[in-house]
Parts: sequence; C-alpha cells; structure tokens
Amino acid sequence: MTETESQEQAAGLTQEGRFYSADRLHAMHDMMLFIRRFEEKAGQMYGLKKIGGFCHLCNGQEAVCVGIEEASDSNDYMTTSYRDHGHVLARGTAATSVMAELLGRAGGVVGGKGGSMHMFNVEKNFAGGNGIVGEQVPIGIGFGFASQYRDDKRVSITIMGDGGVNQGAVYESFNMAALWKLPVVFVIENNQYAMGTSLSRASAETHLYKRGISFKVPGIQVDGMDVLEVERKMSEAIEHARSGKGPMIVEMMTYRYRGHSMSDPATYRTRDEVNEWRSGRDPIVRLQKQMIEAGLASEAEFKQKDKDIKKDVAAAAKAAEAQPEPDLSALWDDVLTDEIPNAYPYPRQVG
Amino acid sequence: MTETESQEQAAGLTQEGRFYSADRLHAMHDMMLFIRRFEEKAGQMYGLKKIGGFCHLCNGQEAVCVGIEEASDSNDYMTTSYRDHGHVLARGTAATSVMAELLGRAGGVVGGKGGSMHMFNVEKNFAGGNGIVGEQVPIGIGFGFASQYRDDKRVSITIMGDGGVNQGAVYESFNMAALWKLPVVFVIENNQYAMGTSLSRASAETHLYKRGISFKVPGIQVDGMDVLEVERKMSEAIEHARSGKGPMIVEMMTYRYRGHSMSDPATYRTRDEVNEWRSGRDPIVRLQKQMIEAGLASEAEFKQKDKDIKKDVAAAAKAAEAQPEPDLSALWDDVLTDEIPNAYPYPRQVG
Amino acid sequence: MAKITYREALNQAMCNEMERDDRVFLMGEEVADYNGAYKVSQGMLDKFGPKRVIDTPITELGFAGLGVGAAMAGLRPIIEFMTWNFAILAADQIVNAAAKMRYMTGGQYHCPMVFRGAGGAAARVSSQHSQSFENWYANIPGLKVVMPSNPADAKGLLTASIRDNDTVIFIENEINYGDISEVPEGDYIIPLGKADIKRVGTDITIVAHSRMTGYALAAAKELAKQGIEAEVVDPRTIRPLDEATILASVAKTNRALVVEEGWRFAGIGAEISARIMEKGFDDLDAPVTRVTGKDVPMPYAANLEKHALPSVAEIVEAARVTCNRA
Amino acid sequence: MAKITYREALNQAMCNEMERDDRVFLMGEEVADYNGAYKVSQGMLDKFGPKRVIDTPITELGFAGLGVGAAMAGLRPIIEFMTWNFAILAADQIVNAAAKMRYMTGGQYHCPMVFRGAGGAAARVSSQHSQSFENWYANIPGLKVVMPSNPADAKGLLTASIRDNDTVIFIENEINYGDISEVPEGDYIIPLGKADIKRVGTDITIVAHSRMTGYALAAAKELAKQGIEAEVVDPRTIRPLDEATILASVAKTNRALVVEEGWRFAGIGAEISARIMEKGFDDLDAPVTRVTGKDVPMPYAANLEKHALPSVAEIVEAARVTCNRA
Ligand SMILES: Cc1ncc(C[n+]2csc(CCOP(=O)(O)OP(=O)(O)O)c2C)c(N)n1
Ligand SMILES: Cc1ncc(C[n+]2csc(CCOP(=O)(O)OP(=O)(O)O)c2C)c(N)n1
Ligand SMILES: [Mg+2]
Ligand SMILES: [Mg+2]
Repeated sequence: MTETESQEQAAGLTQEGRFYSADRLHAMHDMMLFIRRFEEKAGQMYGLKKIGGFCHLCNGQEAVCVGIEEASDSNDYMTTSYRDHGHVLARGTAATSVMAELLGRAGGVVGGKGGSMHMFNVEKNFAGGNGIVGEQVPIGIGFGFASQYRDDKRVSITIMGDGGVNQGAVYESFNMAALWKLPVVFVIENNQYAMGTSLSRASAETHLYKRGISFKVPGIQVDGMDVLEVERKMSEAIEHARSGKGPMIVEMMTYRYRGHSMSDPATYRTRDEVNEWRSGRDPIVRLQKQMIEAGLASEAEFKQKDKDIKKDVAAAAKAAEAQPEPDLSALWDDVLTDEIPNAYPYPRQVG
Repeated sequence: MTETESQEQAAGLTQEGRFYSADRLHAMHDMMLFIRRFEEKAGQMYGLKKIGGFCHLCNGQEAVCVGIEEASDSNDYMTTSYRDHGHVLARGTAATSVMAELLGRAGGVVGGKGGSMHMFNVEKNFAGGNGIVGEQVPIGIGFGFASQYRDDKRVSITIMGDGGVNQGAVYESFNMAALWKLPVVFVIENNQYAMGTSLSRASAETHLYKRGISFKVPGIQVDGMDVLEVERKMSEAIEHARSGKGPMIVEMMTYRYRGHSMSDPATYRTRDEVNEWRSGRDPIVRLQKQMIEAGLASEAEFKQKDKDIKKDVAAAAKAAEAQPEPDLSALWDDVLTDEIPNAYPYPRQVG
Repeated sequence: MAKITYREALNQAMCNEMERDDRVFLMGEEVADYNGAYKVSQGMLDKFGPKRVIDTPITELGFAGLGVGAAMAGLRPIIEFMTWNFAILAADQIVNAAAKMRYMTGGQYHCPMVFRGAGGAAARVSSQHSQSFENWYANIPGLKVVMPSNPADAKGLLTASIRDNDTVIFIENEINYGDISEVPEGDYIIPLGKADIKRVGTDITIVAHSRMTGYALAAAKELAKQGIEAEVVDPRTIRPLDEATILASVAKTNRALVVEEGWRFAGIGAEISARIMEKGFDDLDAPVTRVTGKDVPMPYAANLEKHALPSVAEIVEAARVTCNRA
Repeated sequence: MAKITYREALNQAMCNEMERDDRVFLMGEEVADYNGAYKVSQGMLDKFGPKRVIDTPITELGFAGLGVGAAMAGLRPIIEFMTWNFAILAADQIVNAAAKMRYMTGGQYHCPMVFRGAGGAAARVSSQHSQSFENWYANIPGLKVVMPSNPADAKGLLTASIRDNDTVIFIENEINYGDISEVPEGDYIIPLGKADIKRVGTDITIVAHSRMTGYALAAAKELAKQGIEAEVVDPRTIRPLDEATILASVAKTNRALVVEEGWRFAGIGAEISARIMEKGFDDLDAPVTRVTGKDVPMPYAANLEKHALPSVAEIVEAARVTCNRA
C-alpha cells in the first residue's frame, strides 16, 4: 500500500518520521484483530473435529502478517510455509474461502484440496502454503528471478520460520539471490520455536538476521510484535530489493501463542514466557494503546469493533460450513493441465 | 605426524617459529613429487584409454594433500570428493593399488569397483572418494560425531571444493558441527574453478573462509601452494577441533594445473593465469628452493629423486597393469553384508 | 503376553537394542525433549540421556549424512525421519551413500543403520504429507526395506533391523501407531526377508503390506461371508521380497491380488505381479490384479481423501473379479 | 532431411522453442559459458545471451526450486541437470512442488517446465553416476516422463515437452548423444504419450526405451537370423504410458519381453509386465519376461560394468526363452 493520504490534514500518528493516517491504522488494526479471531475460530472448529489433519495457527504473529502486507505492493509475490492463514487473509482473501478450505469444502480457496497447510491465491500473488519445511525458499527466489527476467519490478517476499532457516536450500537460495541480485526479501518469522525445539537448541547462530552474512545478504532484526515497525522495516527492505540492490533478510522477532499445531500442548515453554509475550507485547493491544493515546480511537470503539469482527468471522464460518464438500469427480481434476487422450490407464471412477 | 625430532641437533628449517627437520622436509617433498608424477602417469594412461570414465587429477594441489596429512594424526578421519588421488596417496596408500583402481583391476584399492572417483582406505581412515558434489560433508561431520560419541579425540578432516561449498548440505553441516562442537576441520580446496565456472560466477561471497560466519564456524585462509603453511595452519585447526572447541574452516588457495577432468580442455582459463600459478607458485619448486637455500639438499639430489620417483611410479603402473581384472563373480559381492538365504530373486550368474 | 501399541512396540525394540549395544543411538527431529512427534521415542531421553537420544535441526540431508558417517565409523545409528515425506530431501545420502557404500568401497566400509519413520498417508494431511515411497527404496540394491503391519511385527522387525549390518529403510504407519495387540516381551526378533501368512485361505492370495494388511484382513472377512476364502500374505520385508511364500500361496489359490496404499505405476504391486507372471504363470487361473492408491496427489477434503485411498470395498470387489465372481 | 546428432537435435529443439517463446529459458550447471557439460547447449549462450542461458552454482535443490517458482510466475524454464544422478538432491522440488502444484492449488498455479539431462549409465563412471530413475518419477502423478531413443525422437519429444503445460521429466542418454541420424528440420513435434513401433514383427514384442531401444533392435536383427521376428516397441513417453500400442502388439505376437537398463525391482518393466498381465493376459502364450540391469550398484571395472548392464545377447536369449526356443 502506498501512502496516498495527504499528511497535513489527515488525523494519524507519526513514528520514526513516518506518518500513518487514522484510516490506515484502523485498517491494520482491524486486519490483525480479524486474523486473531479467525484463528481462534479455526481452533474451535478443530476442537469440534470439523477441521482435520495439521492446523497451524498464527495467533500472536498478526503484526508480521499485516505489517508485511502493508509494506508490499499487491503485485509483489509472496510465498510462505504451512503457517499461512494470517498471510492469506492479510493479502485480501475472503475469510469464507479460507475457512471453507479448512473445512475441506468446495468453495475453499484451493477447492478443498489443500487444507490448512496449502493456501494459495494466484489473484493476490500469494503462492502460499508449502508443507515441506524450507521448500518455499527456492521457489521464492524463482518468483524474484521471473521479476528480474521480465524487468517488471515485482519483489518476491519469501517467508520462513526459525526452524526452516536451517535447511540447506535456504543457503543455496541466499547465494543465488545475492549473486544475481534478485529482488527478494527473505522474511524469517522467528517465533523462537520449531515445534518443540527452541532456537538455541537448533541454531549455532541465533541472530537469524546474520544468517546471510556468509552470502553477502544483508539482514536486519525487527520487533515483529509492532506492526508499525514491521511496516517500516519491510518497506525499506522491499525498496532495497525493488531498486536492484539484491536480496535482504528481515528477522521478525515474534511469538506464537498456541502450540505448533493443534495436537501440541506446548509444554516445552514456561507459562511465564508465554505470559510475557501475550500480555506484555501483544501487537493488537499495543496498536490499540497507541491509537487511543493519539486520540484516534476509544476503548469502546475497539470493543465494538471486536464484536463486529467476531460476528464477521462467525458468519464466514457459517457460510463455509454451509458449503458442500467438493464433488467426487474433483478427485481427478487438476492433476495435469494437458491431458493426453486415452492415456489414462486406470478407470477414473471413484469408489 | 607428530614431531618427535629433537630440534636442537637435527638439520632443518624453521618457519614462523616452527621447526621442520630435514627428514621431514624430504618426506613432504617426496610425497608431493610422487603425487605429481603419479598424476602425470594417470593422465598418460587415460590418454592410452587404459583408464576410463571420469578422471580428476590434482596436479598443482599437492601441497594441500601433503600438508594436511602432515598435520593430522593417522587416526584422524579424512573424507573428500572425487578428486582424491593425491589424498589417498598422501595418507599412505600403496601407489600400485591406487593405479590398479584406476585401471579397474582386482588389486585396486577398492577392488576395481570404484575407479578414480571412489578411493577408500579404511585402514588409513580414509573415507575418500565421493562422487556427488557436497555429499562427503555431512558424512564428515558423522565421523566427527562418532569421535565425540566415543570421546576418542579423533578429528574428522572434511574436504570440499570451491564449487561444492555452495551445496546446501554444507551449511546444514556447519550448523550442526558448530551447535554440537563436533571435532571437524572443514577444508575448502579453493582452486578457483568448479568445472568451467570461476569462483565469482558461482559465489556471492568469494572469501570462502567466511562461509562459516553465519553459523559461528571460524575460518582462516591459507596459501595452499606452500606446504609448510598448510601444515602449520592445519595443525592449528586440528588442535582447535581436537581440544573440543568445535569445527573450523580452512580455505586453501590453490590451483589445478589440468582441466577439471580428462575431457576438459580448460579453455575458460587464460594461459597467463595458468602460467602464473604453474611457474610462479608451484609448491614443489617452492619447497625445493627453500631446502636448497637452507642447505638441506642440492639441485642434483632433487633431479635424482625425480628420476627415482618416476621409476617408482612407472613400476607401480606396470605392476598394476599386470594385475587381472576382477573375477566376474565379484559383480555380486559386497552388495549387502547380511545376505538373506534364498532371498535373491534373480539368477546371479553373469553373461 | 502383554498387549501394547505399535508405537510402544517400536519403543521397546529401540530401548532393548540401546541397552544391549551402546553403539546404537537415536537421532532425528523432536525425538528427545519432545519424546517424538508421534511419541515413538517416549521416555528415551530420560532413559539414555542426550548423548544417545539427539534432537536435530530441521536438516534431513545433513543428519542423514551424519548418520552415514557415524555408521562408517562403527556406530549403529537409528535416524528418525518425522515422516518419509521429508526423507526425500535426504534421498541422496540414502541412495548414493548408504546403499552403495559397501559395494563402492570394495567391502571396506558399510553402513549398519536404520532410517525409520512414518510412511503412507496419515489422516487429512494433504498431498505433501501423504505419500508411499517404499517402491523407490526397494528399487535400490544395497537397501533392505521393512514395513510392519502390527505391533508384534513392529517390535520383531525393528529389533532385527537394528541388529542387521546393512542399511534398513524401516517404514512405519502413523495410523497404526495406536493399534494394540499382543507383543512378546524381552528379546523378540523376526528375521528380515520372511513374509507372514496372516490368514490362511484357499481361493485367492491377497498380498498386502503395512496398513493395507489390516484392510486385506477385513476384506477377507467379508469375502468369507460370500464364500471366498482369501489367504492374506504380508511380505513384511519388501526388499528382499519373500517371493517363495507368495508363489507357494498362489500355487495353492491360483489367483492373486496385490494391495498397496501407494501409487500404482511401478509400485510394489507391479513388482509382485511381474514376479508372479515370471514364476507362477502356469499356476494362474486369472490375471493378477492390483488395488492401489488412486493416481492423484492426496487431496485434503474428507470425501476426496477417502476415495483416493484403497478401501476394503474395493479390495472385496477386486477379489471377486479375480475369482470370476463379480 | 539432414543427419544430425542426438545432441544437436536436442539443441535444435531448445533453440527453436527459445526463438518462438521468450518465456523459455535454460538454466543449469555449465550450460552457458562451457556450452554444456555434454555440449547439448552448444552455442546457446552466444545466441540468446546470459539472461536466457544461465550458469548456476552447484545447488540442484536450489535451482530446481527456482525453476518451479519461475514457472509459477509464468515463465517456461528448462532446468538442466548435468545428470539425473544429481537430480536426486532436487527430488523434493520435483515431486512435492512441481508435480503437485496444480492439484494442491486447486488449479491456480501450475509448473509448465522441463527438467532435463542425461540418465542411465555413461561409460565407466561407477556407481554414483550410473543410475536410472525413470521409475521413481513415473510413479508420481502430476509428472510426465519422456525418454527419446534416437535423434529425431529427441527433437520431436523435447519440442513437445517444452510446449507442454505440465512438468516434464526429460531423460536423455549420454551414450546416445553422439548418435547420428535423420532429423526433420524446422518445427518438429512428436506428441507425448505415443509409443513408436521401431520394428515390425510377429513373434514377440520387445518393449525397450532409451538406449535399450537400440539394443532391442540389434537383438531383433540377430533373432531374425534365428527365425524369430521381433516387434520392437519404444514407449518414448514412459508416463503416460501408451499401453494401447503395447497391448495391440502383444495381441499380435502373444509374447512379450521388456528391457530396461535400470534395476528390476519395481522398475518400468515391472509396470509393463503388470499391465500386460491385467489387460493382455488372455493374449499371452508365455509369461512376460524382463531383461534389466543387474541388481548391483554399477562397478567401475570394464569387465564388471559390461556384465552389470543388459546385453544384446541377454535380450536374444530371453526372447528365445519367451518364444520357447531356448
Ligand atoms: C522437511 C520437513 N521436515 C520436517 C517437517 C515437520 N515440521 C513441520 S513444521 C516443523 C517446524 C518448523 O518450525 P519453524 O520453521 O520455526 O516454523 P513455525 O512452525 O514456528 O512457524 C517441522 C519440523 C516438515 N514439514 N518438513
Ligand atoms: C551434486 C552434483 N552436481 C554436479 C556434479 C558434477 N560435477 C562434478 S565435479 C563438479 C565441479 C566441482 O567443483 P569443485 O567443488 O570446485 O571441486 P574441484 O573439481 O575444483 O576439485 C561438478 C559440477 C556432481 N558430481 N554432483
Ligand atoms: Mg518457529
Ligand atoms: Mg574447484
């Protein structure tokens, strides 16, 4: 999103020299809160066994999702891991289709074929949703390569976790991206755990923004619980990449409030640690405070908003649930693009 | 090799505070020269079509092979790529068995099954000879892991090329080695080309000793054309690893005089560049000069030695050629260790 | 005999072998602190300490290769892949290093180690997490491939695999982890390379491994009601394949059906069918048929997933066709 | 028609398609400056410049994934693996990303790209460099697998593969690179999924692909001298397999032999044998036989290597046995 507002007249707040209009702040806030409530709803639906398989929630990490989206252009490519609900929503995907995907319904964002881990939205340039840890990183530089090939100035935002960052493919990608100055911003969502493994038990260098030094990829560390800082720093990184200076790493310090997936009780973290992040650094509470202090909103307004959003989420869930499962014939669709007549050797009926 | 010589009495020379006895210098020289002549012989045999497939010579890199061997203990593990003739010889393998391997003979160091790329010698703790670029690096940290597991203070010397260093597995290995302080010395033979690709066309960071920074693996750069410097710096690195301080990277600046393999005319390098290394920095000539200057040998002596070595190499080649090919039944040997009676479904005859 | 789960049976095998042989260690993602992503290594960190039960970074190629090197140095690694889907990243170390090490070194080095983890489809985990790769590994000389279908086999086969001096690809099944049945206590070994007749029958041979063995047994029950007595053969070891047991069964029943969860093209069923063709052709009263996973990536939606997998009904139907009773 | 090499035929196909469609680019190790490790891309850097003919670092997983992303973004990558032995490092991107992308995204993204390079055994390059992986990739829904056996097929099939909107695994053969024969000039397309009868015969069907097609033709010549007329079918596209052509041939000859250079267990021969079992059983006068690479890693020694590979004599012998003439 570029700033089109006229700074002089509009209400808003300025941070580190950057002006955010009230409208924009509200939009960021609302999207974060929407993601929060959406994930809670997904958790509930999982508890009710309406969602199956693996389901990775991003509560706590909303500022990362929203800040990146705010900083990027809608033409920019984005690719991430299986922890993708927040990103696909922030990119502007209808909540109903995301929830329908979680429920395995025909109207799901990928027709019910992918589920929680495989959200994609080509119209929003969101190449989501990759289940093999690290897999999206070479793919991400591929989008950057395409942009450079066509010289169309699109940046590829390539997101990975603090566990994923150890995969060898990441360094192959850092090297190629730096060597060819590909327009890629590598985002590391450092929520400090990869499943039950804390950062320091898996990484010799725990300052993940330094993981590019050996490949001449510059890196910065960002408070991923501050949506405005995320927006600013991502804007800088994207500008760096877009201007032809090559890739950059942005390490987002963040935290997931829930376990790794729905089956994980997360006993490897202390209650104190979780509380410190949840109550002390929550990105939504933080932005609300800032907005109230700046006189841009009131507590009551936020309460009302929360009610509205909860209602919206509930409505989306209801609409999703009302959808049918995919038609059984969909089993055979989209395996190939160019089918070869009569080449299919097995009867394609189901059952 | 540890220094058992008494420094006071013996003839020798001192460099950077380290004393090298005349005997030791002669041994290093002779081994380098032996490798040089061996490789030349291998080149000839290839020309005569007595050696088949890929054959990667290491002429020019002899100081790396010999200096590493001098610095290491015979119990230390060593693993490297397909460019392995020099290393397996330096480790003390009989030249006849190495040449027999190149010729695909029964008495080859791996019975004729591996050829040029797959030299192994378990008695010398040489785990050779790996053909997939980068493959030996995780294997190398596995040897280091075993040493740490048994606490037997053996160091794993894990050698790779300037092209191999880009493989993702290398960084997975750096990270684990640093995280667990495994006793590993990563040696990068930087001969500045990976096949026809020069370093700067493949690597964003061309100072390869810095490739561990992002993983907290310290690195040093060494003149790989100076066998004494290689010996000293490798000794330091091995001591570092052996003492429990974890892994270290040693980048050896070196050069291969020949093409990548026998089929490579190496037109991607200028004649000037090759000459600069061959005439200006040759490791054998350099050591000879130093020894002559120190009064430890004469030009005539070296000439005689060269004749002797050439004879030895010719004799080894002759002995190797005299060997039979492996027995055809060997085709079926050593696929498995624990064969399961009657489980083999196909007739095992050949032809 | 105590009734325990498939998961506990695997755990017992590993614990027994680690007590017996201090060269054995377990390494993988979440195997230690977390007690295993699927709790197969429950309690092992407490029992054996962090030197022998080791959590790794998420670097499959790296730690598989570490295991190869450690095996070459004389240890006996058990390398856990959280699932075999992720092991594809490590295929180079398995296929190019471990499988070939003995041959390529003329017998000097070998890799006595077990690569293990969950294979096949779990429930609703979609395309990247629901795959069967046993045919890939079974194609490779130098590897043994083992797939237990029940708790007792899990214990006996894993024990044998850890003691084996070759590289064993040990593929478990996530859906089976909670299955409970009787498992011999103490040392219990099932030699590799021996199929097991899980049900005796006379009319058709159904060959099925891993989770599909249970499906085949359920189908056999249904078929019996319809007057068809199926013999269910579980190969247990995929490579080397105990073809003698399969062929003997087919010689008796004259009909065969192979069931596998994986994809059909060049799968295990193809191999077994081809073997029966080659060595049991004259015994056959009807062509060998295959029931396999549908030839699509695994979809997430419950109804699609169900239809992508082989079903008991499909096995029954295929058996009836093979018996000319459809 | 001009006589050109298999290598030149591939080069022509790539050059034509790159002229035709500026979304097509070639990337891989040594493809540009060095003109290809096996000179398949000779002259292409000069012709198309460094933007479209790109040398990579030795990072197969990374640049395969880069290709996947570029294809998703609308380009049409040709990713060269110096050999398919090294592609094993990239298998995750091929199998988990490219093959599944269309399905997993509900049709939103797809990967129109070609992964190509030399497969099978070259000469004397030992175990890690002499492998056939076509059965691995043919197992995977979402992939097409193409293997030309002569220069004209090389050109026609590579052209079709580049134009195809799916991910094509295009496996060449190093030994064949120097083969010379007539190749149509200009645009020349052989549709994927069509087998080719390379020799007409009446007594036995020999199915053989890639380098083995030549072996089968040589064997057929020898067999003819012995009064056996073999029909040689080259599938050309391994997946999807043109089973109709194979079955029609078997319906005529009533006997079949499958030849492949790769290992036997769950190989292409197993699949073809199983298909003939399923759909041509009643046509068979004898069981389908297989001649395959021996079940060992490839040894280096000349005599061992020779015996590890299928030979014309073995094909002749197996055909005679299958025809009850041994
Ligand atoms: C290659 C691979 N190995 C293992 C897994 C299983 N797995 C799924 S998520 C995960 C942890 C990843 O942690 P991190 O990268 O920090 O991301 P986060 O879940 O914290 O967002 C693991 C080990 C996988 N999906 N892929
Ligand atoms: C994974 C893999 N990719 C490609 C190759 C082909 N190849 C063999 S050697 C080589 C170059 C390696 O260069 P470098 O690491 O610098 O070692 P050097 O040959 O200079 O000793 C390549 C690309 C291979 N063997 N393995
Ligand atoms: Mg994390
Ligand atoms: Mg090099």
